Amino acid sequence: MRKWTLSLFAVSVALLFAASSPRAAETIKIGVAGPLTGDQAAFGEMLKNGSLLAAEEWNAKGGVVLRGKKVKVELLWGDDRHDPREGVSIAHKFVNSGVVGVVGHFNSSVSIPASTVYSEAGVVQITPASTNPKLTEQGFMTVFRACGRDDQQGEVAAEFIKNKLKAKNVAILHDKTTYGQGLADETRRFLGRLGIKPVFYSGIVQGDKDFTPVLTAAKQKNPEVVFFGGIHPEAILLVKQMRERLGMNAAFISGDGVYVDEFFKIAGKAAEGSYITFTPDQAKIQAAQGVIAKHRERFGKEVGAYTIYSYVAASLILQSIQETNSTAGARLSAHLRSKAWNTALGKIQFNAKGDVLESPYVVWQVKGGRFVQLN
Amino acid sequence: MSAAPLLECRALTRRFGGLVALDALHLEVRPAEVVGLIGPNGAGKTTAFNVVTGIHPPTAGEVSFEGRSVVGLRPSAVLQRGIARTFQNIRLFRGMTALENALVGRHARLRTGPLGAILRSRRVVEEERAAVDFAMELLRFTGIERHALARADSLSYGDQRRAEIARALASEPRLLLLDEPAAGMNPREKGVLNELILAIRDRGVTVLLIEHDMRVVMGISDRVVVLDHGQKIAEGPPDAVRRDPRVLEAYLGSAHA
Amino acid sequence: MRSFASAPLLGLWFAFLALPFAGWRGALWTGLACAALVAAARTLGRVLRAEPVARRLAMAQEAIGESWEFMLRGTRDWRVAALVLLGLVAFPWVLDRYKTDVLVVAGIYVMLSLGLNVVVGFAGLLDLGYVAFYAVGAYSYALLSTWYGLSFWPGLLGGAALAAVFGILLGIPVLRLRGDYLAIVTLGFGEIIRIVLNNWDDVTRGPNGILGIGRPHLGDFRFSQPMHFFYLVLALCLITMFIVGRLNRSRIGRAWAAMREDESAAECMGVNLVHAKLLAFAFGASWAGLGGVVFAAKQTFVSPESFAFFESVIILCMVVLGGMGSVPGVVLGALILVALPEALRELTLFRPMILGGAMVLMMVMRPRGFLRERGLRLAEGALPPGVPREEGR
Amino acid sequence: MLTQQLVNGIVVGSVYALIALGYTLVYGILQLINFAHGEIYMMGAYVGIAVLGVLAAMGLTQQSLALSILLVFLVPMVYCAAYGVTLERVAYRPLRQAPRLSPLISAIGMSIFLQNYVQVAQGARDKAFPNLLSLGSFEVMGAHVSGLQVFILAAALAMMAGLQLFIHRTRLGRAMRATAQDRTMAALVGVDVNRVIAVTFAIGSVLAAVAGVMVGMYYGLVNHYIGFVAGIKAFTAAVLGGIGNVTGALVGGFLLALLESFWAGYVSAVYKDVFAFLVLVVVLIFRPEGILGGSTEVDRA
Repeated sequence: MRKWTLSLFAVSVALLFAASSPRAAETIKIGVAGPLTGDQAAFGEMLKNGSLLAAEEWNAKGGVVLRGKKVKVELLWGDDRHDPREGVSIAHKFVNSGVVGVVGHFNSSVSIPASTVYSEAGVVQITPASTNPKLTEQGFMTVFRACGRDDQQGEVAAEFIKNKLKAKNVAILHDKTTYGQGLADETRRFLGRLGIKPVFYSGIVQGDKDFTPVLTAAKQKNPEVVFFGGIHPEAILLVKQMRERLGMNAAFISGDGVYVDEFFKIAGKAAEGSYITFTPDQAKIQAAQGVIAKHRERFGKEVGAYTIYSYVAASLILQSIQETNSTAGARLSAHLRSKAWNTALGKIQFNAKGDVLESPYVVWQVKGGRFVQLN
Repeated sequence: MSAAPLLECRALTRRFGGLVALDALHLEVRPAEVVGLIGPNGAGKTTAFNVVTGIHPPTAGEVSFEGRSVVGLRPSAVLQRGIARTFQNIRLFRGMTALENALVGRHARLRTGPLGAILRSRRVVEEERAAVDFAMELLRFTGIERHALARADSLSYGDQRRAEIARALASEPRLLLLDEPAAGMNPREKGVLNELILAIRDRGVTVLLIEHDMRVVMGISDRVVVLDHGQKIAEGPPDAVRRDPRVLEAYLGSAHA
Repeated sequence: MRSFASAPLLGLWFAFLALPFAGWRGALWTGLACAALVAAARTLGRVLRAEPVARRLAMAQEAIGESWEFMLRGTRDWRVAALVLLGLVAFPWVLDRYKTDVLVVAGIYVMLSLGLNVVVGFAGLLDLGYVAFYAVGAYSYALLSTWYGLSFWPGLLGGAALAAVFGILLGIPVLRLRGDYLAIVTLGFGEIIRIVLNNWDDVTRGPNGILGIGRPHLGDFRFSQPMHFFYLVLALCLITMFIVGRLNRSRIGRAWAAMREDESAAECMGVNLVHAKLLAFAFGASWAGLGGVVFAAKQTFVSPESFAFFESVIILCMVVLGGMGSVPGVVLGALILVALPEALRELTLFRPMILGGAMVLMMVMRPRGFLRERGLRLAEGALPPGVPREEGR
Repeated sequence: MLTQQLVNGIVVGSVYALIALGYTLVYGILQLINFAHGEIYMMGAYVGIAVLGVLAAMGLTQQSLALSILLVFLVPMVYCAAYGVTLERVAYRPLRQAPRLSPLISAIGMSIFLQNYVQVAQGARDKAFPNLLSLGSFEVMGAHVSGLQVFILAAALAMMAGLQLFIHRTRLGRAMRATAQDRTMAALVGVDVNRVIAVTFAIGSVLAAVAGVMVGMYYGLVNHYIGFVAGIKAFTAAVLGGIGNVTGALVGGFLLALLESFWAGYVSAVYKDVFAFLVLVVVLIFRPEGILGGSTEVDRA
């Protein structure tokens, strides 16, 4: 009996010890966290590849110069499965393994709870993709954002609606997610500043298929523009149902969550002419060309939307380690805020909150079955 | 026959849709009696039990126990008043032991609440111990003590019937309703059952009994009530009822008449 | 299954079924895998059913069950209790932060599944919306903490109490419903709570969730490290196991079990179904609430997506897998389901699939879970000596 | 707006009703909520895409539209029937004598398994359902109606009529009704109960397949989780109409879809599901037998 008890105990302990314990090798550890597996694995891969390019670049030079010695860079992968709880677990894992900085996470809903752990442990976190303003509004010294914020995107959308589309009647829909509603609310706020009060504002249920009831209600208000905060599956259905079921011709405008080829591939004709706010065409950024070429060579495919952001995030952490000759989170955070950086995305300067100063959003349009950047 | 009735049904009626299962039934059971309730299939016997124990509310009429109405009470409250029953198709708690079954029967007589169960004071342990003693005594009384810790569904058919009786007795009822206790028993077991029922009466528990086996009913009943189509067609001492032509007709059908 | 078809035929059949999803190659592999699996399972089955092996297996199984119970009963022998406790207390010193954090999560799940076990395992009420109470606990503490600065300990009680109230609110309308209807209504209830949390922006801040939830304090000591939470959760788990075990082995536990076996017979035997059901709902809910408060305090952040339907399913799996109604079994189930995906991170994509398959397999092969419910529902010591023990239960 | 919302509700109602029939048929016979039924519907849509892919590769879609459409419906129907029968054989039949919670848990497990199998095999991203039929659209009383909507409603009604004929006019249908009344009794009078149950699952799955293909055509996009939501809604519809009652499933499906449509259009789009569930709870509390269901509760103490 006692023997059984002990062996059972041993098995359960062994299970917990299953993963390897951290090695004591002399490296600079950078954590890379995002949805590496599962339905958002494609985004996780962008984070992975971008950071990998940066790390390999530094290692090719022999490593980061720290206290007179060249130290190699080691990347640790953290798969958060876009689950906030996993994110916190990963954060503990990283802190425990002694990471100096973190590239990640991808989703705002994960980055935000994880940032508490990083901040408490004094670990620099640069997210390449979490656009929710709340992340940097928490007042954590250690949090940075290489990408834009939803409110910056909303501002671009609002100005486009007012100045380019010259619309007065705007309907706003969102998918009741952190991202979608955040984007919709920021757009509404900036529209308000420009003197436009949306004639219709409503959430929809993510995962639903039939949005004709709410679109019918919106149609009653004769909107010239329908703005949607959300991601592509709902956007496809919305635009299809607007055009094909209800015969609405209002302009459709949405955010970066819809910048996916499926949007025009599945929605077809219905998507034609839709607008999307997104980052500028990376092919047009001079500084990014090197990374794009290297990525093509290393991985045999084109960069994704967040690859270069991840590259920049990882590079910034490594560069500031070398420049401050320190791995202390407080010094790195201060240094990152202290100056303008020349990066693959052009000049970047962080403000006190950790956000980039310049709004990096422009408007794209679906033309002839592809996305085209408008000037 | 001067004692006040223990159980009294007045004009008790129960309809299921268009079907009249009980039709203005008058029924009296006096203390310390064994009353047999007989009648052909579908006569409304089990329905009468179900209405008395509160499973079905009566469509009309009145049921009083010890002078107070029990109409509208939940079955658990009826049991609390002192009426316990067994079931025609045995309904023991199959996954539990015979002892636990009896202890569930004792449920209504125990006081321990959730907090008591968690804190388990001396009083609670005493109560549990007394309950177990009482339950064991009943298992001994019904003759299945040695199966106390066996799962109910592992017991033989006859033992299951006895376990059900023990479970019902555990609530210290003053009236026990037995629904075909002899069904499926062999003659020897039936003999033991007869004695058990009489012993139950001797403990001071009044028994109202549905039974198809005439030898059991006629052998132990002080009085027999005959139902047909929800109506009482005869009532009296076993011998008188046995000879009643209406009873014969009900049982043997119009072909005989 | 034997009469169904031979292994190659079965392989062919499943290859046919998989064709539209897996393509030619995938279907081929599916077919081969199915045929091999069926053949292997049958051979294994034949071996396992052979007398000596079967006996030994039964013994091993018995031993595992007993050793778990022994561990539990060990709490009464102070030496064993001290040993086990020492082992548990030592965990965070042996493990790193991350693994300790995983253990904290596991502990919360242990509490949740023990609570659900009361509803499903003890009382036999299939609740598919259990996560709603978890959410109520988490959000009530999150709101009280961020609005009124309520500290953790009263928050713990408040969260549990509020969840219990919700449990009763759900319980009252569904009292009369049969098992499967109950399952659907509870599922609906769970979804309603999640949808409301996601949409009541003014109060719950909608999908953004609530940030900056207060950490627990003990005097001047502030809980922040996974290790601190480990001890908190460990204590709560032990208390839960103690309370749940005692409830089960009492008049109340017997009433629940009777109700689970046969509702209307239980009612006729004096069990007030209204009380028994509401008590089960309220008790199960309050434990979910407790777990929710701890979760909120550990995470310092709650959002509706943590309380999706799948969460209810996972907790139910823990209960079912471990053995419905058995306290040590449920603890085992919870630990397995948290530890397994950690050990098999690479298989994340397959995890839900494996989980679903395991549920089916479990029901078909061992509907009572790994560990059977055992022991009498009696206070220990209430059974007089000399009661003849018959062939095992 | 009113007519438009009516039109909006009708297609969704057809889908709900078709899936609800599967729940109702199985429940009528086994008193089991076939939780995995929604997944069969989802798989029907996927098989439809696969068939379209093959047809397009063979160039048949260009040559004969009618034959293509026939195959796009027929093949998923056959496949789903096979899925339904296998599902019953693997997950439910071994549990026919088990405690009542077991088959329900097994059903939930099967639902999770199938949903995630499809995710693993087909990827998590949305699948396009190529558009076959472009039937144009027209205006009726201020409402925009597309030809596809008319086609879907007609197809759904035809399926339901066929089901009614099957149940009331064929031997097998009679056996089904007998089994639903009393399984033991049916077995005693010589009905092969296992066969009847298998047929029931097959029929329910065929209807679900039709619903799946129609949804694919209508929305042009399919993913692995459409089965869960649709399944829950269809079950709600079945209960609303009176579970076990075939006409009830029809009535329930349309009623629920219309209620949802009006609620989403006039009151709140985000609380639509809350409303649907509340309707379910209220119906269960005040009329557990549903709108059309007779009292199926056999009084038995």
